[in-house]
Amino acid sequence: MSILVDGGTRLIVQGITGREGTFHTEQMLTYGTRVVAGVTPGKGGMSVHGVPVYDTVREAAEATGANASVVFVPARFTAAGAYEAMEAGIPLIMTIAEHVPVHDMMGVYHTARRLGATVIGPNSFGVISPGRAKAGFMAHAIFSPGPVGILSRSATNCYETVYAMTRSGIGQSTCVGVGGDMIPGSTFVDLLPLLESDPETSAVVLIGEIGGGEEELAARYIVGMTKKVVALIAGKNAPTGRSMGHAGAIVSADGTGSAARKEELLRDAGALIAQSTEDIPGLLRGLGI
Amino acid sequence: MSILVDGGTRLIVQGITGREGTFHTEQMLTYGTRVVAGVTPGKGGMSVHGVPVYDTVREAAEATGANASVVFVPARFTAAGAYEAMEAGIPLIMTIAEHVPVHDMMGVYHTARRLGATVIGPNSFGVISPGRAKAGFMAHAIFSPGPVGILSRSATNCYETVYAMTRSGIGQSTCVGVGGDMIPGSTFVDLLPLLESDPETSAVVLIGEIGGGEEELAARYIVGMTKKVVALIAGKNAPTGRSMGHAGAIVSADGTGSAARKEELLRDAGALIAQSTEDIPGLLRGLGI
Amino acid sequence: MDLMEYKAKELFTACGIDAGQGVVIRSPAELDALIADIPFPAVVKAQVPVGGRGKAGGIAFAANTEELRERCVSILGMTIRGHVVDRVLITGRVECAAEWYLSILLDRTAKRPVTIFSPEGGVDIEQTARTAPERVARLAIDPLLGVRDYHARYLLTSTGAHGDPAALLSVLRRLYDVFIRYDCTLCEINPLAVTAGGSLIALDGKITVDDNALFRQPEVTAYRDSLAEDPFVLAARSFNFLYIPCDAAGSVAVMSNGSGMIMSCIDSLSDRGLRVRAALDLGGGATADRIARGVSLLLDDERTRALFINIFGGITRCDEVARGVAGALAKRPGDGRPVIVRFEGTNKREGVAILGEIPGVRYVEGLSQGVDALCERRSAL
Amino acid sequence: MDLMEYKAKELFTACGIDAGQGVVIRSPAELDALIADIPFPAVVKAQVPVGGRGKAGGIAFAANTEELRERCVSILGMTIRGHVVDRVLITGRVECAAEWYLSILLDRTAKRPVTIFSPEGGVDIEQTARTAPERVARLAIDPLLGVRDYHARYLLTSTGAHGDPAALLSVLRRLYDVFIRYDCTLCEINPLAVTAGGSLIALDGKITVDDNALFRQPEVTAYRDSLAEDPFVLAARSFNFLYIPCDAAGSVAVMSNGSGMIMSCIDSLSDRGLRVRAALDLGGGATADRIARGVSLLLDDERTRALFINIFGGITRCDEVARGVAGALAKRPGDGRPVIVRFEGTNKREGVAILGEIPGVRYVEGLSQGVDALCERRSAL
Repeated sequence: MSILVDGGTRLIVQGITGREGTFHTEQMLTYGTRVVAGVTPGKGGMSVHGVPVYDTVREAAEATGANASVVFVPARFTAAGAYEAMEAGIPLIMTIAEHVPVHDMMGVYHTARRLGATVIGPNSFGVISPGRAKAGFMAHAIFSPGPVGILSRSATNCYETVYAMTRSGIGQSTCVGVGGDMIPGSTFVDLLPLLESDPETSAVVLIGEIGGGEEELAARYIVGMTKKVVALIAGKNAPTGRSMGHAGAIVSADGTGSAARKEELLRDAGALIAQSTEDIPGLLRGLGI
Repeated sequence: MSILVDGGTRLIVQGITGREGTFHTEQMLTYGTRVVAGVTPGKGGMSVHGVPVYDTVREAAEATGANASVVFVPARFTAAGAYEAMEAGIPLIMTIAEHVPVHDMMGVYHTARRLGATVIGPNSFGVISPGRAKAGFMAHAIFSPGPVGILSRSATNCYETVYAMTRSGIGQSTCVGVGGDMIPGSTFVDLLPLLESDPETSAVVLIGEIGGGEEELAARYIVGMTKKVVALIAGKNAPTGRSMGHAGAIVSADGTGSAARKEELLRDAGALIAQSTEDIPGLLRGLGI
Repeated sequence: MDLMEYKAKELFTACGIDAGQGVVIRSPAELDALIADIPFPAVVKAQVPVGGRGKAGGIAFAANTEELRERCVSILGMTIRGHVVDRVLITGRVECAAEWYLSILLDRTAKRPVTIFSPEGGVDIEQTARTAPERVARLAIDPLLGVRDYHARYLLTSTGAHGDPAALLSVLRRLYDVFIRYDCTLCEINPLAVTAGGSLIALDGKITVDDNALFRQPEVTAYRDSLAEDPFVLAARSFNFLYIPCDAAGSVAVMSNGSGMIMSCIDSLSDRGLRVRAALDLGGGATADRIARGVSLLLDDERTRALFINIFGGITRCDEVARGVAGALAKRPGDGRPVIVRFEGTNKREGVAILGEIPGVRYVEGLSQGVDALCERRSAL
Repeated sequence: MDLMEYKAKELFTACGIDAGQGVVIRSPAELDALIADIPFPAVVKAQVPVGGRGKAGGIAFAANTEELRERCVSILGMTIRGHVVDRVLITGRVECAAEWYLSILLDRTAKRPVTIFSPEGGVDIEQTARTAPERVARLAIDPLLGVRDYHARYLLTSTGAHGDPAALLSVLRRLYDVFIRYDCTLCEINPLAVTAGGSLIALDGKITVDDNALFRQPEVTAYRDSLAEDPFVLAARSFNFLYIPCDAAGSVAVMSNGSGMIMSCIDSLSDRGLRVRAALDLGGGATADRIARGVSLLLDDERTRALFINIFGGITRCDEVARGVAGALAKRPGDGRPVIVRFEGTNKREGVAILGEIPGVRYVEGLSQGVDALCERRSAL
């Protein structure tokens, strides 16, 4: 099964004629993803690596029956791209760019809920179900199919974890780049239920960070999960009150959002706490994975 | 059971210190409705017929646990009243005023769906579950408890129907003034499922009008209903293209929204078509009511 | 209410849409003062709130001043589908490379605005939708998101139109501004001219404004007040009644308290072959005084041959109704036209007693009895 | 970024909030030209982007010109919580009947703005929330509905505040305008003075603007560029790197490609007692040229005693990393400070080979091996 993307995914690439869009379209096609259409305003009628390009997402969707889109456009146009996909009825939208204004994402977040769309990211590598399909820019060579679902606010920490897991022979069902921004389109609690009910996922790795309250909310959900969770919280020693690049990673003065608090709540909820990405394969082995 | 309002309804009256608000608060209390709070800006601390008045709906709701509100304020303030109630988390809101601008209601309609509230009206007498509770200004003396649910776009045609039914010994489970405006907060298809699943409702009377497409949508739903429906469409001979007071009652040039089309679709869906309100008791009797 | 072309263009212009330049005159005498501003060749267009002006001869071209004067003389005073032309719009003629269609209207069923576009403008859009549906695009506008750039792109590419998406986007955004700012249920530009240089100009326009929003639309209200309207409509408006002219050849007037009831009355009368001239909606809770005003207003129309009053008294009390009827008729001794009254509800008994004292008034039980009573008098109607 | 009081007040004023009048000076010499505009008694306030100015002596009153000059001389140049005061705000003193607190901030968990109000302003709001929670109201603002009149009413009546709802509504609406227009994550007025006449004046203000939105906030960007900032931060910004000063007493610099990885590096180093001076985030897909710039930037800081480079090469290629390191060190012959490199991913083998040729560079497999390598050199750090 896996979640979000798989062999049934019919993907649109928004911004397909851009440098990143073109490169990663080829990468996604190579990986076996069914990229059915691209969108670039004014470039309708072209084709990129054999993928037909349309002027609008609506036309692309009407022509191809696409059911997902990955938005490879610069940060300042990312919200507009997400709105276009949502209004065209695309149910799953991956947003990639770093540095999307948080007010833009506030609008996207509430619109997605209103229109029933799932938005992943921004500041995300996308989503990959190893061996099946990927929608995003992740370096797919390190991923391997298997029983562990991963949700990560950090791309690099996810790569480290996946790399360590794959070397240890532990594969992944689906890895989702939740993104590290203050307001992601989907949060841990939005995605954990999908992994919980995915028959091919046996355990979950949750890679969080300081700042915000998403790990705290995740802890509440984890209490009722049947699947075991291994969690890592990055940023324990980050300077307080300073941006760590992910706008989200700001430790508030009073300790909410702190690594200690997040770890405590996750531990109390039954999750195993990793101190570094290198610990994760061992902890998963301990769970019988 | 009945639907929407009953003995468990804890009602707020917005605009309780106005002439209409005060009068109908007394009427509702007399009818046995649990009016738990009133709201008028600047009048917090007063009481009206023993009902405490608050400055805001949020305070009224926090203090009394209210679960419904009836908005007795002029048309130009009706949307603001509905927004205040929705933001305070009130799940059921009756709006009464005639002549609410349709753009105001467009906003209220979509906000209600987003926030999970049910808005009834405007241009509505409200909702009454005879013998239990009423929220609105209907002349309650003509209503009687019984097995027939009524949804009506017109107050006067509903009164005529109820009067005829009551004289014939046929009572009502709940009567809802859907309102005759172009965009009502709730339409027939929003409310029919409630009557369909109400164990105390055995049949449904649907009083529609020319204009719009709500009767057409209702016809589609009625096909799958277990309960029989008697429908009346008013305005067969209304002048085309002219407002009949209900902004909604405009026959479009091409015949959509026409009485003939609505009757045809409803008949095909299995509804019995009444030619006048006076026919309705007889048709209900024919159904074994 | 439906705005005439010139008023629609004024609102377009206020929101930044190029609707050309023009002058409105109500009499040929006004031409002299304006003639210097009029570019030739000019177009003279009858201003009426209905379509079909062209076929009715309400649009004419003028190459020079003399022709212009002649056209104005012939068009002013013309009657087009029941509307007397009391003003014309004079504009310069625009050369265009293409004529598009663009509108935004309220989709009642979807409860949101919808925009309709076609590169085949200048003709009836419904006809284009039938003959070349692939040339007509229809797109819902999410009221919480408004107009977005991809809407304009979609309208163009999905209909195979050739044009600048940015130019269409600009007009669409502004038309949506008109739609929102003036509480419209319809804003239509047809044709939207595309000039050789790619500019877009609204050559004709139609706007319908929500009557319920006039309280916050002073500009539209002022326009309405400038119109020569049915004197009964005006009188009713001054008393805050809703007066609905129905069948100009009809002879029965109907008074009731709610539009649903009025529709039911008209339906019942029509089913029996009686023709309703006009209906008056009292609204809820009318007093004797207001009832009397309504009765007088309907009887002031000499072509009303009978009056049918049908009230379901919830808030309105039956004795007030009866007193109102009595008061109005007391001022019209010997009028002789039949007044049939039916009411139900609060204080009915007192009301019936009062009615019994008034000559020419007949009380009936129920709507169908009222219709029967009128049918008995059919020969006099 | 956090704006200083005077800049916050400028944005308040731009949106119609009364924030009083004031002048900003950077040196006492500027006083002469402005003295005529300054009302006495005056207040001199150090401008720093942190709280606690009052306790630190950064706020003083002046009854006359001489006192004012003295206060400016003593405050300018002061260091408050690590910030050198390079500008002061001089305002007239405002008499007030009450001091309220009002803010709008982004609630990350609810994903919407929230407004906080208290009639007990002028003090730390968190303290009021602890000692008198019934005097602090917190209300979510629905971003699709904005500020509504009942919000202001609720803030007042639910906290037992005495005041005009319309006046508070006006300030709240405008503060929300500031919040939206300037892409804020926090807009705070504390205290919001209530004058004897009931007017509301922002006596102090704090604004945090989303760094990611600076591209559309030219006014805020200009302000940022006026600040005396860490030269390494400025240099990194000019190359579009993110430079994060960490522990001023630290000696290890970290370079990586992603904030998550940077946090993990800092965590691993800190766990072993190593102190990180600064971190540099390359972002994705850095070329050899950019890598070299980053290395140079970190080594330009003489208090950096060792450099740890940790790259997970997905888009970034390992051979590019190695070439970048080689290029940077080639320009610093005999530098001698250890550079520990760990990378993983595309073209790793080629990268390792290149690194092998560079004196002073050590390649390690994995993050923890890198930390071990630094620990071995602990004595030199």
